[in-house]
Amino acid sequence: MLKHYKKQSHEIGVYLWIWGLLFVFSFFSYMVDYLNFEGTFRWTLIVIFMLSKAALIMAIFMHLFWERYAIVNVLLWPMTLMLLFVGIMAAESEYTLFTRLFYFIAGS
Amino acid sequence: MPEGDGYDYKIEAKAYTASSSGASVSPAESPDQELYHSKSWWTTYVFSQDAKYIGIQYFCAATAIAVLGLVLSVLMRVQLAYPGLNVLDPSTYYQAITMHGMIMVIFFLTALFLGGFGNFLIPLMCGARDMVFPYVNMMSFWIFLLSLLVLVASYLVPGGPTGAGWTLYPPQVITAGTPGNLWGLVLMLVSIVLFVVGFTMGGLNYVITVLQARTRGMTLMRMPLSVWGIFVATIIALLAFPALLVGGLMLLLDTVLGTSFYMPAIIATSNFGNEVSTEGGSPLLFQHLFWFFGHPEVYIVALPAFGIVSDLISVHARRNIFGYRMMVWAIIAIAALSFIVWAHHMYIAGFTPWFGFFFASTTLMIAIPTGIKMYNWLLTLWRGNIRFTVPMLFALAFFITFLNGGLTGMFMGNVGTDIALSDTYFVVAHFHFTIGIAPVLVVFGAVYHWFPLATGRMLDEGLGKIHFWITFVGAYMIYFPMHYQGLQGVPRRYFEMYNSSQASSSGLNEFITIVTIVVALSQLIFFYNIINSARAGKKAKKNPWDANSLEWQTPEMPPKHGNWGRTLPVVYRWPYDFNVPGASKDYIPQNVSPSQVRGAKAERT
Amino acid sequence: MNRSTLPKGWDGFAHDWAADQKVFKGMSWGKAMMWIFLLSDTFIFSCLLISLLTGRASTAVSWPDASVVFGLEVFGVSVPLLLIAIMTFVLISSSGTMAIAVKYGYEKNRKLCTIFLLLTALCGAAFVSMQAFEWTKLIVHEGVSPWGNPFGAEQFGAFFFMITGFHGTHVTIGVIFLLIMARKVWRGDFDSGRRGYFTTMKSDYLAIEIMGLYWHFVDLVWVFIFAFFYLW
Amino acid sequence: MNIFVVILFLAVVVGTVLFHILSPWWFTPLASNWSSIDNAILITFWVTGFVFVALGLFLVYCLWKYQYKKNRKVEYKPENKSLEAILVVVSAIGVIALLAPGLSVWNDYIKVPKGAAKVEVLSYQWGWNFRLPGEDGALGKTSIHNITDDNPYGLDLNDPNGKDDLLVQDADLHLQVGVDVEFLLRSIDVLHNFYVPEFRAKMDMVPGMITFYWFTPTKTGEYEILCAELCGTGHYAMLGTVVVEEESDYSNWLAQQTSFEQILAQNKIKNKTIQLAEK
Repeated sequence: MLKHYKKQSHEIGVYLWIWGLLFVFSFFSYMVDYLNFEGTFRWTLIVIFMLSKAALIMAIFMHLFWERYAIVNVLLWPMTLMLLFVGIMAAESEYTLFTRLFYFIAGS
Repeated sequence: MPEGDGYDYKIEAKAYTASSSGASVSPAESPDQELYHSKSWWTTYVFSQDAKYIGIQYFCAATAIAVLGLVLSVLMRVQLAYPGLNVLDPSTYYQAITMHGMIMVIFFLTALFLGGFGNFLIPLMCGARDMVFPYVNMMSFWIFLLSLLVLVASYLVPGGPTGAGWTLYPPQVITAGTPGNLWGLVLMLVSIVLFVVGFTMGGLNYVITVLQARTRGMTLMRMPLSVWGIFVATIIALLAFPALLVGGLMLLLDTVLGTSFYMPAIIATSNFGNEVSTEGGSPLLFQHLFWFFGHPEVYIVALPAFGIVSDLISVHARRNIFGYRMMVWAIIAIAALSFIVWAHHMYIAGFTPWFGFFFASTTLMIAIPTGIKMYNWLLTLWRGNIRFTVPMLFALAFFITFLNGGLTGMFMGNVGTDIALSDTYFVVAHFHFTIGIAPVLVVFGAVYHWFPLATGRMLDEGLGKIHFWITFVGAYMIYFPMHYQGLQGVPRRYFEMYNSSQASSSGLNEFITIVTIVVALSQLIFFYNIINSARAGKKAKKNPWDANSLEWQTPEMPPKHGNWGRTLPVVYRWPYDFNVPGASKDYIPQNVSPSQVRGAKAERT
Repeated sequence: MNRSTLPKGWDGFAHDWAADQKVFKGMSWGKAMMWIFLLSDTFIFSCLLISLLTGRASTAVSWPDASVVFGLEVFGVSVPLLLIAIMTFVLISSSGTMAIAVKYGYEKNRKLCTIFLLLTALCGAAFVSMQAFEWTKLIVHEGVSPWGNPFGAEQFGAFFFMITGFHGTHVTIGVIFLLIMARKVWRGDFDSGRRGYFTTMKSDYLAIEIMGLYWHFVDLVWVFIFAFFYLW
Repeated sequence: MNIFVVILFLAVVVGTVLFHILSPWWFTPLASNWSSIDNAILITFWVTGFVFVALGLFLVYCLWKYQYKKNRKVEYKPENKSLEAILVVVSAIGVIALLAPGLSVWNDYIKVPKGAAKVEVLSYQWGWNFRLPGEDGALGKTSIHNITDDNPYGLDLNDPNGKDDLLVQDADLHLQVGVDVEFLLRSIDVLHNFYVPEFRAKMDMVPGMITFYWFTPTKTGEYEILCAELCGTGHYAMLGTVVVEEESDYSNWLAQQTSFEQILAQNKIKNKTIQLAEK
């Protein structure tokens, strides 16, 4: 058990570094809004910063980087189901909106 | 019938020493589990932290609520066949279908298989002393019980329970044309939320016990298929219930706060008696969330049944389960596929047209792993030595029922054929065969099989056979003809059985009702058998069915708190070593080391 | 079990799943349970965000501009999303202090562990207070309610209150448990193995790590809410 | 005793097949172009029926042949990879055989033929109304917020397409035999489903959006419209009729229908009379 503790314990510097990086990424994503980027460019930036932050938190703060593949795979694969759900619902809402705009007076 | 207890639990101690000298069994990775030993009657029998007791508590509570579900179904059938008796009016009829569906699918079968059998079997079959967090496990049951009380309470509030069908589709569920659209609905949703919370507490226990608390030598590929079924079903549940929780939460807000998550602008009266003033919501969102939960839910009920029936067939046919690896992979494949097929419940719900191709293809793919399971059960029977015990009879009945129900699934899952058949009695027949009758038959088989382990006494075999004949034949006669009503186009959820010059099923309709009453009454035999045998049944000897899996190898029967006495068992083989060439008995329990059965040429251990 | 002798990478993956006793080698029951719970909870938040996506993309009514609605006036200058930005930084800081608290938990450093747990709880409480302020401002001053708002689609308010409310509940529960943990650490429960009140099981420093997972998860969810609700 | 069990399972398998063959309960006579749906169902019956009989009879054979005997030699064979592979492949072929007709039906189902006549079905708790496009062949846009006593369908007063729309405020629709019809399904309150068993086709109507399907009525006669999606306590009574008739009868019926413009004019007169009376 003691060995386990030692292995999971890292220099405090690692956490401070990541802390700093998270601040930077948050600042960037805030700037995306502040500078009023629009369209695909805005979306690419938002998603990139979001995923980088998520990856840093999971990998370093939650120690997934040091965990064995057995748990890492269990945690990440189910997310593909959610991605599929997102895709389906994106198509579905687009279709719903289409019928609304096509058949109804817009705005109702 | 089996004779003599061939294997002594004391062997375990020897095996322990044998293994510590040899290198075949790895050393224990975690210290022995510390348990809370009860000090009073209350903590022993009521607020018990022993998974076996919790399992039995789950079983009793779920069965009790199922009796309500059964009574409701009889009332509905009587109303359909004999409308002149006026046992129900449209409101109470729709409330009955709603409560019947919700109770049977979630509060009965899900709770029974995962909470009941999961708690009872997982620690015993994995060689654990208990679930990993017994206190949380206990809380799980009490929250479940609370959710049942809330559900039943909806019969006492103004307006009665909700009558929107168990699918609870908005906007209907909220508007004034539906009974119980305020209090009944709120209580239903609260009850569901409580159920999900309680289930999550239990479900985490089942999963972690299987993953992290198996005994030495118990690899995943040496687990009985019952554990596999329950384990995978629990994982599905942990990932599917969130969708129901979120869907239910938003419905709750739509109901009490008047939000527009699912509510477009409509012309209707709301549950508070004023005009509905909502705007822009999408009813389809609820349907997607509901079925993202709802389809996996089908397998939450079916997979434990698959697992348990595999064990019943193998033990009572005295033959190893055929294609164990394939059986495991089939369970996993079904579980994974179950998450990408949900919209096949919505073929005619007005979704994006191309979804039909995608969801029909994924849906029919499920037929392949399911087919594998059917073949392998047959191939297990083939060249076996079949004992026609009561558990075996129920397992066989499950096979034929599920075969039929699974094949009618090919009509429902395929988009082109579903157009004509959905929302007719064909659907009613199909899902009652697959997640109604078939799992319940497995429950009966499992009760007859494991009753000795829980009570130390055998259930009466004669009564069991009478119960089997009436239940199986009756249930088959109830639901099989319904398919043909569906072909005629008779819609489901009609307060009056639809009849026209083109489609008339009078006669058949009354017949189904009469059989329903007989089958419902015959369950009294089962309850009588349980109560009577628990008190005064024949004493069971240890391992009465000559089974291999660990639950029968405990030092005492019924097993005490902590299950295994001083030392945990060590596992050397899979649980299906029946009739191994060269062995002296026709079965070799999992905790018998190779050195104790030197002659046995086991292929797969 | 000595983890260093186990095979690593994909070999380790195959080895662990084929092994007996434990799939997650060297992982305590509690930690494994927290991970699986978080997986389930991820599905809850994903479903919430997917509902937001559907609700927003399928309504024909225009969606309010988040950066205006959540803007603050500072010295007469209106700054978009100012409060949200501060909240984000506070929550990230709490994640940083939590990570350090977990580190001192590993090292069984009673004093520093307590201090950082308390710092984390403080940040969490600050976050919830700011959220309460934001809610009040929206409800009282801007007239945003779950069933309507002056800016556009009704679903805006509904999703806002539901998603941030659900997340805020998580944070609040986290703060309560952080305080309980801090007290336990300070009292030395984890060093003496004192038994818990409800479960009567021995306390262990592993609890700090489990608490940490939960807290980082709450932060993780905020990252997604920030991107999808406020920046979209 | 065991033999009774074997007979029971044999009886179940044989009885199932006999019931299927002898059943007097069957499809209603088809009255639309969707024979492909019936055919897909029949193909599925053949394939699944074959599987059911094959597996069922094999089960009965096993039960009869391998009843418990004390010294029976039991095969010990954990798996047989080639046999399992063959079974997987055979099942996959069966699945494809079933999937193909189903998908092809759906492909037709969602592709409305060009020039199909449009009919809007307007459903409410618990009844049916219809709207036909009039001479211009186009339906006017609507909004639920426009619905009033004077404008029961909520038509857009500024949309020229809506002026000549024929409003059938009655659960009685007539269709011309042999003409493709596209149904645009609309609900003003809760989910409903426009279903006529003889046409086979059905689709939910979802408030807040428009769903659709199409068919060609092929047989004259009077058919019953059913609601096939639970919509409240009156669900079972939400019936209507659709009459399929020859061109001449159809045009007679069409001539009796009133257009939106006429209704507006009538309402104007009516409202004026009311106002005068009130004065």
